[in-house]
Amino acid sequence: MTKLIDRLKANFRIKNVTMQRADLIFLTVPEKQAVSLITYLRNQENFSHLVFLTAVDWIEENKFQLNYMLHNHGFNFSLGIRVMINRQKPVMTSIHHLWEHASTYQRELKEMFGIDFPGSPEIDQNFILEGWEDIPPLRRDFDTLKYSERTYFPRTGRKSHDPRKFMKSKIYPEQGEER
Amino acid sequence: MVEPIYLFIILPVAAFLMGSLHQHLNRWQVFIFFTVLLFSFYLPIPWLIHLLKGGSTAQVFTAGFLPPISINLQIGIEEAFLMTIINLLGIMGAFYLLHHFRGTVYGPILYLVFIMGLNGIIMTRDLFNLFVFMEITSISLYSLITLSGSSENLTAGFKYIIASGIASILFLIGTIYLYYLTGTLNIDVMIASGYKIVGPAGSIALIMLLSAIIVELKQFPVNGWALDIYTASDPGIAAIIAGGSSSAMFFAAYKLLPLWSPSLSSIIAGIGIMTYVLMNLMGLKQVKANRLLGYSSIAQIGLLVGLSALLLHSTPVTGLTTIWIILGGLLINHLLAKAGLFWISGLIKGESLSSWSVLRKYPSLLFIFACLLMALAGLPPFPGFWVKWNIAMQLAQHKQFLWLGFIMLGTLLEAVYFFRWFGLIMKSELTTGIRVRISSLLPIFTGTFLMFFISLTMMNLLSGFNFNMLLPILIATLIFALKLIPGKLKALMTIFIIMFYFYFLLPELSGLYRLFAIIFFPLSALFMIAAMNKPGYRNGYFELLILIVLSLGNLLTSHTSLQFFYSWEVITVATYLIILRGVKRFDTALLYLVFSLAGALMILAGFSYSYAVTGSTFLGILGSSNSQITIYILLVGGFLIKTGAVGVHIWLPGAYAETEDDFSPIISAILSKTGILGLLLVLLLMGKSFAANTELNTILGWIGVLTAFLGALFAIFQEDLKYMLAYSSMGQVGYIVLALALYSHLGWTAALYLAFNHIFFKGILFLAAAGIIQRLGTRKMYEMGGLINRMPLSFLAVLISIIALSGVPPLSGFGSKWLLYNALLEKEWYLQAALAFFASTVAFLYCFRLIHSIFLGQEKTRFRQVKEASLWFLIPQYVLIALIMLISLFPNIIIEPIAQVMADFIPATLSWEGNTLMSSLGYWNGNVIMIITMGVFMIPLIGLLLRVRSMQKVKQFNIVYAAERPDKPETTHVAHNFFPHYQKALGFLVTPLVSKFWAAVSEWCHTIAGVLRNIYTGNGQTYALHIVFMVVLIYILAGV
Amino acid sequence: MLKNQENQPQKLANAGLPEHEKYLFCDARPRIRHPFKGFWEKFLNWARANSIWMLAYGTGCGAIELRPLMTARYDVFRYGIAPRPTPRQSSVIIIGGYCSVKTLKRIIRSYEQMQNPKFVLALGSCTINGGMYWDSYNTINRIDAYIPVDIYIAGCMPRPEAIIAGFKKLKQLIKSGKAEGANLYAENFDWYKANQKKIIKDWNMPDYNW
Amino acid sequence: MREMAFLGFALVLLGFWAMLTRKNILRIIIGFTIIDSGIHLIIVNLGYLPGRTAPILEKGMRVGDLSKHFVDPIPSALVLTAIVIGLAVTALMLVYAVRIYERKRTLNIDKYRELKW
Amino acid sequence: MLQETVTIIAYAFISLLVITIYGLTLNGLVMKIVARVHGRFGPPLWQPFIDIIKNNAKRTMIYHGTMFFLGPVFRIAGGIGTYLFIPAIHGSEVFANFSFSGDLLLVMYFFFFGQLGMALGAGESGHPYSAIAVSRGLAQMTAFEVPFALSVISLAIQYQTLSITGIVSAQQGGILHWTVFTNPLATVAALIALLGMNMHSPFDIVLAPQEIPIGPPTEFHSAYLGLLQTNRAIFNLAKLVLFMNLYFGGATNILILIIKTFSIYMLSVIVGVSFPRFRTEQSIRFFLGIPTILGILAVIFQKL
Repeated sequence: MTKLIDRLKANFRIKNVTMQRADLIFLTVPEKQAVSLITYLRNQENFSHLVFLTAVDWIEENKFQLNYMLHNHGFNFSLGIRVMINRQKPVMTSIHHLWEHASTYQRELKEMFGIDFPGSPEIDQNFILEGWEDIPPLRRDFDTLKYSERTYFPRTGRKSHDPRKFMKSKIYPEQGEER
Repeated sequence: MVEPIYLFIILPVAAFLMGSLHQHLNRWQVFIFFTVLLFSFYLPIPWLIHLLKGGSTAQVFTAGFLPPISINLQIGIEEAFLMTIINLLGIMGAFYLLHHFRGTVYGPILYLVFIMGLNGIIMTRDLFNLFVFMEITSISLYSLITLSGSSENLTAGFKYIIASGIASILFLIGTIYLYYLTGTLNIDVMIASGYKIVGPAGSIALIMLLSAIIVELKQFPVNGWALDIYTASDPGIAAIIAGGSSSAMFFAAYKLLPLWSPSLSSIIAGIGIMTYVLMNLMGLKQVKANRLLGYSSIAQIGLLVGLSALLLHSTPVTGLTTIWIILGGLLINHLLAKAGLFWISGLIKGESLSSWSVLRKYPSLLFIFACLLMALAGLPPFPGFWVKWNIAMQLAQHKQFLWLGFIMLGTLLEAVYFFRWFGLIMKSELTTGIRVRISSLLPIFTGTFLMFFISLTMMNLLSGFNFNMLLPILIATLIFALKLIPGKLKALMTIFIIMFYFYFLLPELSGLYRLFAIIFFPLSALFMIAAMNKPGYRNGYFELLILIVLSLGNLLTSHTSLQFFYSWEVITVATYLIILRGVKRFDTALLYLVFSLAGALMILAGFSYSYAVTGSTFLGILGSSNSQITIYILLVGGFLIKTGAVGVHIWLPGAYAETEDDFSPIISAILSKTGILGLLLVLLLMGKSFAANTELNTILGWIGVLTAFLGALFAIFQEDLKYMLAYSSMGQVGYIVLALALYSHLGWTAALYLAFNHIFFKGILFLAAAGIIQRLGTRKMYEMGGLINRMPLSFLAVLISIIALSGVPPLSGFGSKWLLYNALLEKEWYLQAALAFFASTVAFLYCFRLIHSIFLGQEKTRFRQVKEASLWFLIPQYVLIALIMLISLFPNIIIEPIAQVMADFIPATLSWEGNTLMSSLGYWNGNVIMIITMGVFMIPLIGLLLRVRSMQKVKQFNIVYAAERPDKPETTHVAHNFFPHYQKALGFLVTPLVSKFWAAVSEWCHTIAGVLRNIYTGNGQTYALHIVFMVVLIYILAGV
Repeated sequence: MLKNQENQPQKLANAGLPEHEKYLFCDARPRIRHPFKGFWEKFLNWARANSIWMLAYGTGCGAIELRPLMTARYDVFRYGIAPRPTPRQSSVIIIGGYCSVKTLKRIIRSYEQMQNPKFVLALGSCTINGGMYWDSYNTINRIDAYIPVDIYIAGCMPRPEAIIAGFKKLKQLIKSGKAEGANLYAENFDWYKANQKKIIKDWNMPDYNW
Repeated sequence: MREMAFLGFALVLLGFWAMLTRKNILRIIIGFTIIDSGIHLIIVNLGYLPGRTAPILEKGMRVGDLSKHFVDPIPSALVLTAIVIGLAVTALMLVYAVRIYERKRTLNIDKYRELKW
Repeated sequence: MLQETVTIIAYAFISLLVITIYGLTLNGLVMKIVARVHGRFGPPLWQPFIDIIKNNAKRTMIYHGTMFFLGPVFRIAGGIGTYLFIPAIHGSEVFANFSFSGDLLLVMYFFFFGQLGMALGAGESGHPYSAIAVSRGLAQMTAFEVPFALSVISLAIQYQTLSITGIVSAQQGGILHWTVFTNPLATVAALIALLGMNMHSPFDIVLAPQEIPIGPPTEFHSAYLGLLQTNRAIFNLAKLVLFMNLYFGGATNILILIIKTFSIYMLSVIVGVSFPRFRTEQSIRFFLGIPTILGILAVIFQKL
């Protein structure tokens, strides 16, 4: 696999190569080179399977991290590609032309993070949230509790427990509240 | 009486004068030209009158000697007749050519010489003189052709010269050897001394002569040059060639007929009839109008030649009238019609068939054109029809069935390309190129009028004048003349006329005929109410309808098979025209016509065979004991085509569905019953001992039940409303055929009861469809939906009629089913009964689909504003509903008369006990069933009505849904491809094998024609080679 | 007994629908249907209680607990309870656990399409107060703000036994004539609608799904 | 005189050969005239009876004997007519040839095939 | 005359009442039996009655239009009508119903009356599933009518009558006179057709609750559904009585009627609980296959 990484390094500006497991490597690639790298992997290196496409909100760095997980069934090997994009204007090139189902992930990202993928099919349609009007809910600056309290009708008198402690106190009351 | 010899003096003298003095004559030239032509026209007339009065044939001897030294001319009745006609054509042609001759002096001169030559060919009795006259006509024709002087013209003329030159060489050699053998040139003497024509020299001489004649007659395959002439020369000239020259040449051949040995004679017959068939076949591929006319001309002459050889030589026909009617009639028919067509072609600028569509702008010309086509196709009321009838009768009488078959095939092919042409004219894009001149129109109109007149004479000769037979045409023409009456008034007039005719007709009819009269007249008058709905003049529609309906009456009153067949063909043609009016593409109408004509030809064959066996055309005896199977097959086959039985049904859906919406009920409900009438008549007239026992009835029954089944099966897969109804009609008529085939009292009662029922419900359905289509502007059912709220009255009508159709009690449909199954079981046709039952359940499918797709389900947004169907459509529907309700409640009022009528023919097995109908197997009380059904319906209904206060009326999208609400009505309405599973399970049964088969037949016909016509390479030398080959072939065939 | 209906506007605005679709939906208000009085109503209630057809519509994770009800082990059929595939014919809808906004829309549709009298059985703590999703951006906290609930069954998830117990309680309510959720809904229709519309932003359906 | 008849036939066949094989229409016309000549020979030959003279009335001939002295006059008459007709036809053909040549600038008969089928 | 008419109608009402009660009980019984087969207790025997009461006790109803309203009425009229045209008990005046007004053909065609009305009602509801189910139901119906029709024809040959009373009286006089023994092929063909008619599994794709909620009655509820359920009992029993009359010697008293109809019904119940579902085209092919051949053979054997 190191050979693969070497080959990739020859052509792409690859950073932060981390070997997660024996069959899983993560690497980071600049936004500009991401799609060409994925295309290369798909066409030349037989990474025929897009396992998922997700995002991470690095609000402190003002970045979104996109994770493309590709899988090579021949070697049973997965490759995670991290792409850092701007958080203020989150736009990324769509890869729905490589895998049709990528458009579904992209719709989800659009809805949940507000990352736009111009040209992706039905990108502007509702995915799960019908008629969502607030900021995308999976961004870290979205306060879900406040939203919930504001929007729904919280039943008063609700008590929250730490499940672990609570169950322990219920099941082993003799041990007392603490430990 | 003027001596005919003057013809040969005055014409050349006038020609000479005009030629030499043309600078001085100026305007007088035209005067002289026409005076001379008038003279030549006048000359034979006193002779004709004289001879018709019984005068003797006159001989004119030139130079005072008797033959063989001198030349003699003969003017007998045939000559006088033909000369009159040809000279008349000469005048008309001259009139037409007037503008063509303007500026040239040679034209009229050559024309006069040409006319003289034609007269000479007709009159001369001298072989060499015949040659001379032939050359005279040829040379004048060569010159006439060059007058317009285009390069096509010249090359065509050159080919003509080559062929004609070879012909004259052959003629000359033949003549001289005949002279050598017989010592005379006089035809009569030669014929009398025919025993001298022996040995190789004799037969070769005859073959040469014959070949020359065949070339001159333009028979297959030595006619490539003739086609070019027809194509290239000026239409006026072509008309004269087709009409005059060919006729004269035919007469020359006719004169020489007794000369041939029997084997040669049959070769002539063969060549003639083959020419007829093959030319018509090759005509299929033609796209140029003039060339097509050329093909047709040659074919007609071929028919004449073949028939003359067949009728006069091998099997001499007794009765001059018949020969007159066949040969004379055919000749006149061809001469006038073809000349007329060529003349019309001169008016039209374009070459192709479709460029004639400009005629649409001139209805009178179009009318003439249609008349001429019909005349050529042998359809009534033109001379061709009587000829066709007589040909069939005569050939059958002489057992020439093979030839008869070929001739019928040719007729059918001819009808195909002519009516395809007509359809093309009616339906292709309107062109503009036409030049109309009075001088051109006059001969055209005169010719057509003449044809009518002659047809009338022939009608008189043949069947005795029967005013009734003419009445429909007269009335229709009369109404046609009243052009500016608005459509509604015309519709009203039509209804009145139909009812009047019915009023006068009814007392004359009895029994069965009366029942059919009730089907034909009041019910079609009822359907006519729907026609009031359409605005505008609708020229032609009502006229044709009157023609159809009144002819239906004539069908019932006809006593001879000729009268029957006449009315039958009138109905066919009128229906074709009316379908053509309505359809968007002409091929549906053409398909109808072709199949109907084929059916009519089968009927004709059946009648003629019957005539051959019994010697009578009286409708009352059909065939004798040993011929009945053939007659049965022919007649039943013919009528089955009309009913649209499976295998020959492909014309039906298109014709029923594509025609105008208010004609569909008439054609499907009423006109389909003509086939039933025919079948019933056949079964009745064949004689009980045969018809009741023949195994063929079983086959007929199977055809009927298969039609019922497949009709229903086809219907359920239709997306088009009218196509579905059309296939449904096919299926329902299949039941009637099945019931008829039973040949039992119960069966026939069932058949007529079914027939009445079918008229009622199919009338309603088609009328309702018409109303819906008018409002919606679409015929696709899946585009409709939810119309129950917009058109409740139509919905109710359709509901009632589909209940009646599917045979669900308590409505009248069940009665018909009950009668049918009882009859089937009584006759022990068990498997048929099972299949019929299956078919009726399948019918249930399309019934539901019909009402669901249109009226139930989701209403479409674009049809929210539609209104209830027009009142004019609803009135007849509700009258019919009242009738259905009446006969559902009291079935006896209709079953009883039918059963009584049928009891005249077959002992009754149906009995009554009060209102209960008893058959040998079961019983049925329509009245009580109706009451009980009403009762059990009312009780829950009242129960439900009590809850009505707690009900909320909701809108169309208030249906059960949770996940996604309906998007739009178009996607929520389930209607398209409504029975996909049926398609999967039984779809293989509806593979259009029959359509494919007929398409292949058509394809092969065209392919063969395409291959065959390659012999006409356009090279004059090839044509010369053809002649050589033909001579050799005749030599081999003659077996010398 | 309940508010007079004449004062309310008879027609609903159906403002959520585009203009060209309004004609496709009924715009009548739901009305209060008064029960009969006396023995007759008792008899009818008995029948209603003994023939409970539940809408077979799994709205949440709790739907998995409904399946065992029909098996041989629990056999709710013996209480006259049967699943029914269409809301038109059902008399009880079971809210099977946590309820997102998206699901709520479907629940409202299904509930409104059922016929009076109709009952609601809510399963699990999520329906009561949001349960473990109490702070989720997309899970509503209490279902009774949107449709009238007859019985809550607590638990995460309640076992089939608990559900049967709930059904028994429901039966008692029905028999005693207290399960008038449908009329409650009609009476407080505007309140319920306002609550529903507050969270369902793309209200692309009629105000009352008949 | 049988030779004359054979010659006639030979001419006819020769003419036919020319008509059927030559492409130049002038040659075809010539072929046609050759056939004509052949036929004339045949006709004359048929009427010829050995030992008789031409059917021309001279002084001193008795009408009754005419048929014994003369050859059959009819073929001769026919030949005369046929020659005239043949001449006319030939003339016409040549006219055609000229005018076709004017239009098409070719005498090859294969080129005259705009009309076919 | 009047008295006679009143008597006949009164008898018909009695007959109808008895058969309705029996029919509903039979449904309950079958549910019970199915439950026992599953190892459950199952609903009480009278559950169908409660269901009907409950459905009629619904306070609100909606209607989509006239035909929607009339659909269930048509349906139950079809059911009642079919039953009333069949003589239920041989020799009984009360249970002779209106069989004097028509023969077997009438009954066979009256089957369609209810189907048509129901189909129309379902159609007007505008629900796509209703239309799909109707399409399936009608298609399946056409198929199973074929073996049934053949079987009836075979009977008509055998007994030379189409009168049901006539067929029943011809079977009197011992168990071996029953059609099931004298004409087994026809019986088998018809019984297979009965499976389709009863729309039990494997021929229940029409209802297919999991796929197209419940088929034609998707939109029907409250009192409509009450009517439909009542009809289900009556129509079901009408078919059973017909089959009993045609193939199993009829009944001379109510007890025999109950026993025989129950046994016939059990056949389709047993088949129903033990077979999975056919797709529509499969069931069409099935009915047009072996059962039809059996029917044809039955006809041929009778004709010989």
